[in-house]
Amino acid sequence: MPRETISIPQKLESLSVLAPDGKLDTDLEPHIPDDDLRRLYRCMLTARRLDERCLMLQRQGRIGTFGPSKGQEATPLGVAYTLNPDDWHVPTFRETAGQLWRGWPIDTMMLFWGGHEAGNAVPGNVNDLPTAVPIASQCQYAMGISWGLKLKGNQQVCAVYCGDGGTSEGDFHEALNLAGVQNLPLIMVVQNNHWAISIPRSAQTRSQTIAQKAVAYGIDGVQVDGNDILAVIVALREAIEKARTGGGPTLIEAVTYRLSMHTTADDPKKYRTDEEVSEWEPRDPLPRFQRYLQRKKLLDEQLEQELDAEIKAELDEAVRKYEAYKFDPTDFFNHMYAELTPELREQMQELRAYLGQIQSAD
Amino acid sequence: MPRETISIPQKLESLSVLAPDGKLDTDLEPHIPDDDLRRLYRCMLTARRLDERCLMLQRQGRIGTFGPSKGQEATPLGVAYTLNPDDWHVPTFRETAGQLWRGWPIDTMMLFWGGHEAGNAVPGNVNDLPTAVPIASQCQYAMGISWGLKLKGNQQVCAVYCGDGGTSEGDFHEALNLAGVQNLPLIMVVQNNHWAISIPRSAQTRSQTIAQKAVAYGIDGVQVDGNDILAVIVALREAIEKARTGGGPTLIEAVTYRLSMHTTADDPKKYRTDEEVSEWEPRDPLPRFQRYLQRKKLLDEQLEQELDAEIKAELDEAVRKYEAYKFDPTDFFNHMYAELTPELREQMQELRAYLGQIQSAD
Amino acid sequence: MAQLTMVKALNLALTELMHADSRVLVLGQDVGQDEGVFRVTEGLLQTFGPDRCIDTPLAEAAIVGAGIGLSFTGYLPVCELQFDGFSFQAFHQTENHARRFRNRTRGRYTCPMVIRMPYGGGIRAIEHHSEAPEATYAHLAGLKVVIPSGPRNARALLRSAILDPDPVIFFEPKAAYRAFREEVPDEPETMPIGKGVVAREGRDVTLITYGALVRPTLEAAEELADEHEVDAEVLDMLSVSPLDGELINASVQKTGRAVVVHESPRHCGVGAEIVARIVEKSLLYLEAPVKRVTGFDTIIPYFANELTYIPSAGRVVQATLETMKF
Amino acid sequence: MAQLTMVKALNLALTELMHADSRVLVLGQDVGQDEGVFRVTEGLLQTFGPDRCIDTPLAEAAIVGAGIGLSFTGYLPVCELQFDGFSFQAFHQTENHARRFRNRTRGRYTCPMVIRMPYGGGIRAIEHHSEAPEATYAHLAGLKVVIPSGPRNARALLRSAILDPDPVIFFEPKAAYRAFREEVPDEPETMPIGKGVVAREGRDVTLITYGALVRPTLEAAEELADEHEVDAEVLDMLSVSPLDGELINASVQKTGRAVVVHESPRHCGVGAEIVARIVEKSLLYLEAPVKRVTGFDTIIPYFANELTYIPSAGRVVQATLETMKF
Ligand SMILES: Cc1ncc(C[n+]2csc(CCOP(=O)(O)OP(=O)(O)O)c2C)c(N)n1
Ligand SMILES: Cc1ncc(C[n+]2csc(CCOP(=O)(O)OP(=O)(O)O)c2C)c(N)n1
Ligand SMILES: [Mg+2]
Ligand SMILES: [Mg+2]
Repeated sequence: MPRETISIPQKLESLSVLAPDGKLDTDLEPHIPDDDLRRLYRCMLTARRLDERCLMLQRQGRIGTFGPSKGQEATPLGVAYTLNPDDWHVPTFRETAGQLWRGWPIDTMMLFWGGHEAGNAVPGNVNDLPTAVPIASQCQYAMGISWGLKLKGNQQVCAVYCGDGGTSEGDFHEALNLAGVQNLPLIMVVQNNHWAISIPRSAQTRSQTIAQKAVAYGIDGVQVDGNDILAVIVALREAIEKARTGGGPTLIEAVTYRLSMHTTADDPKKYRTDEEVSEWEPRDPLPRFQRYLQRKKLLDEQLEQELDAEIKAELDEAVRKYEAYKFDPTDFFNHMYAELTPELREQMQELRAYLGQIQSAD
Repeated sequence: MPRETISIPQKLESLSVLAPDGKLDTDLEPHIPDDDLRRLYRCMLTARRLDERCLMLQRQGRIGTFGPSKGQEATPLGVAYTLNPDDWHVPTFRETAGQLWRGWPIDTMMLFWGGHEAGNAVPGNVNDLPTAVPIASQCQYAMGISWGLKLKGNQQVCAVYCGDGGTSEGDFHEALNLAGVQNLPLIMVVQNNHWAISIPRSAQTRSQTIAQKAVAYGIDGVQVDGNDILAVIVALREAIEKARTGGGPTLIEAVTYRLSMHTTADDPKKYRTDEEVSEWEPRDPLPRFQRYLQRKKLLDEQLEQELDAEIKAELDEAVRKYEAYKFDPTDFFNHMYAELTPELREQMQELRAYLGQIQSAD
Repeated sequence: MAQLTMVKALNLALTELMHADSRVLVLGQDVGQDEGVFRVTEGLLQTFGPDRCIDTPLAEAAIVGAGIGLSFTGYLPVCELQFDGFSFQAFHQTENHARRFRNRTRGRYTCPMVIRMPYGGGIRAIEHHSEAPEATYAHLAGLKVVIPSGPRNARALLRSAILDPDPVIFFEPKAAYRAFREEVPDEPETMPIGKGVVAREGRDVTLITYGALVRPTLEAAEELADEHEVDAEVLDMLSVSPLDGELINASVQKTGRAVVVHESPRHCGVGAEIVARIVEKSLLYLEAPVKRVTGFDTIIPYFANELTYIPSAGRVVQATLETMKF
Repeated sequence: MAQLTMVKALNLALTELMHADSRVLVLGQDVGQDEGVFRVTEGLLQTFGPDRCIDTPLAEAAIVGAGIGLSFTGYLPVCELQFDGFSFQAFHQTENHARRFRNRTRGRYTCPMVIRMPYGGGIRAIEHHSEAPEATYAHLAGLKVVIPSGPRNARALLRSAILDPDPVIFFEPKAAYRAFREEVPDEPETMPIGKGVVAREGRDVTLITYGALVRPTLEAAEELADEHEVDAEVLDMLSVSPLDGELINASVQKTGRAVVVHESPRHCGVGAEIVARIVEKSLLYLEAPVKRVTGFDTIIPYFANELTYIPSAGRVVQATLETMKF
């Protein structure tokens, strides 16, 4: 037949487990030990409270511009939960909940928003990358990491995040294409939160889903309810299992919503309606997961109060540590190369002389 | 159903009209006036002979490195034939046949391979871009051109070419994504000739077809036999019609084969078998189109001989003109800005002084 | 006459020209509904509609590439890149094409486009939001590279840049966006691209700078005059390609001493080019080495420490006194 | 001892280190079956297999990005970019990440990678195949930028670059790839990155250059000696970042005169930095302005005319004589 329809062999599916209304698909419900469920809830709650605290600190001028992740806690938390510590976790900049699960100290995260390189201090026991600022650029080094993991036999996998806006960048395309060709253990998690600053998802790309972009690379694509941590865990477990057994990369679109501003420098009222936001509030992952635990009798009033108190104390302590942080203003010269170059030594001396002089001046 | 398959609404099809064995799909056969068929054949033949002549000139050191397009004449010729002169034709570097149809003088094309900017002299009556060297980079300005055309009401469309290798570049992705979002009158013709220098199509991307990459952008994708000029014309007429009526972009994968070396600097024996090449020879677009015309009684021995003689004369004349080309070695300063900057004027004088001196010296 | 910040002055220049010339388009990320993350495109979508003030997907190379193609079809595109640190995502389109098409086609196709971007540090932003890559662009023949220092010249230079028949990289010093206001005349102004100005006349030493550092350099000049009896001339280059060598050498031949000030790294920076120009034309006038007060050859520190890196009036004073003592 | 071309010498360096250190990988377009378009990777696929000599799709940013990620997992990647003119497609990965990760993570993650590319003009290639972007990379703190001039130092410097704990941009002068052979010792050699060498001793003037222009500069020096009684010292910088300022100033303090020679454009080029370094440390020794014999501030002409653009021995002689007469 000289005119034929081309059919796509790869898996391309959408997935949800725990509906916003609490309806649960018990066939798909992942097995998670009760204790893990409690720890996951605690982590999600901590991420939310940390978000609120950072907004306050920013308003008080105690940190700089801050990018909240309110409403997007379920996806990175679900991802981080399914990874092993020695798997690689490559965030962009809205994966606070995942980083907390991976063991990032809260004060370290505050140091990042406070304008200190120390905010990138990766905990020693995990293979995490720090926040990536240039959109989608992290896809490329995550691809490279997963390449290294493949060369070592796929014992570990690499999960990387990107936003819906990030899918428009060349880096997203090049990285996934190479991951496909080389059959790399890479899990690309696109947090489709429907906005890239003021650009709505619909103006970012004409494809009906982000998941279907997998077709361009001949790999599997899954669209998952990103506010449904159970669905995220199911999707990740399948993708990770596949990657570990040499099945290659998966593109996962986590459908979620940025409930807060893009950053504290942003005013969402300029480009989106309150109605839209309130439509999404009922799908907030936190109360949804909370109700799930309540139904399982893993949460009660008292436990919630204890949690709140603990988390508040943790945050207070983190702020104290963050604000007690001291640094040598000329230390930055020491980290450009393994060894200071002659030029840098000279420039460092030049700066130290000047700083010494103005100190002695006043 | 919490686990659903995602279906793709866009058109994704493959198309062929005139099979290698001469079998013709008369339902799909496009209407082309006899005189056009003759002119098309003449142009295809000229492209082939020009290719052969340039290889000879290169071996004799009369031009520099040359990139043949032997075996790929049908696609650009079919594209150029379906475009209006005021439509935009944006080649990469294997579209000789299309450029000839658009009216590019043969000696101009020789000037390009001979190392002269004059080789980019676009004929006055067409909206053509010159050869693009950085792979896939042309996709971006072609997208911009089609954007301008949309702003002017889609009276004109823009056809741009890219290779199978080029589809791996970020530029290909960004351009098609934006064209989709903005619904631009852009026709992206990927000449899938199965090789990117030594990299086979299979190592370039894991997707089964290039056409299916359209799914990533929510636009139509068509895979056409690129050695079947009739199929190319059918596919282009549909895509152009759609674009002119505001239907937006189409991705067309033209399946073809590079019968010759990548460039005269390349040795294909290093990476592909003669068997593979000989498998493709029967699908050569030139004899295929020749037989089509013969069956239509539009070609006979005598006409063929006349054609050969005419084309040879044209090529001889072009070589003469090319080799008679003279230029001012300091002229290049004049084309950096609308006006010479003070620095450039100084540097130009510096160079002229030096050239004058060495001339008087010998 | 109105008292405007640089942001408002730039917005005025865009609004004026979009009214006057329908070929002028603005495109970039968040330039429409959001009016630009710094609000430079305020009101443009409302006034000129979505065909002339265009929000793009998140793809810098596509923004610049689109600008090139739009140029070919007769438009005067003004591309906004959201931050200097992300202009590198489009670097190949700028280097491979925007700067080359006039030469490549001997003028058949040209790129009368402007690539605007917020420039430099000092606004307490995260990594990649405080770069100063002017030398990187100035080294690319075929581009012009403009860096205004205040509201009035920003408005005039942006107009000149948009009307310029060649591609212009237009760096907008973030630290000067809202730091101060200036009288801006009601009538549109232009300024010649490639010419600097004397920001302060002086006899003893020439301080050569541009962008946001013009103000601290002027402060330094005042301190030098008040406390050290040094009468410094301050040059505001306004453009680093073309670079106004005549202005520089005329001043240095008068003063015999020079200090170059910029926030970008020193190695292979614009400061080096300025020194080379001085040596080529004014060696025999030089009474002291030309000092470079610049950013250091490091990544600019995260913002808690960025002011240690960006040259200050104090560092300029110190370097100038050393130059005087030499 | 073997007589090798630079291509063979580079291939030797790669082969030696891939044998010695299993962390070394080579990746790029056509580096495998095709053995590189210039054959620098000859035999590597056959000897080390497709896991260590890896053909990639056509995507420069992915090649560099992959190199960064491979570094994090313990490899020493050698990325080949097919031509300097296409390194800009990867420029954002180099600028945003390769050069920054050590600083960003205070050493937790580093990029001990090499980005190799054919460099410069003179081989009658089409547009974008003859660029000389060393200043563009030298301006980026965190990178080292190396440019060998001959087979022996190419082999030694490539070894040093691969073993270097930081990212190195390794420019291979195309014009020197096969132009001549040199004795290359059997034992692997390294050379310190950031140090230049005296290619010819002289008393009267210092000619400072690197890459493919070392040979024409040496020819110029011979002509100056034979026909003009000028005894020129020739410095081969070998690396433009770090730049060996000590070597430059020691020589200029001896000769009192200098001419800088490079094929890249003049404006904001490495030559300007060299002049600035001389002025900072040796002003009082200078008996004449430092001349810059460089590529012009244009696109390099298409190859029929490229030799008009690339500095020749003749242009060096002329400039040196003017410098001597000053
Ligand atoms: C290469 C690049 N361009 C522009 C920016 C400025 N910027 C920061 S976040 C952002 C929007 C990102 O949208 P998306 O990828 O959807 O992530 P989200 O903010 O929604 O989490 C932009 C444009 C950037 N950081 N990097
Ligand atoms: C950005 C860029 N990278 C590398 C090259 C070198 N190069 C020239 S042609 C080519 C292969 C192109 O393959 P494809 O896109 O399939 O086109 P084809 O040569 O098959 O027509 C390469 C790698 C280039 N010209 N531009
Ligand atoms: Mg988003
Ligand atoms: Mg191909």
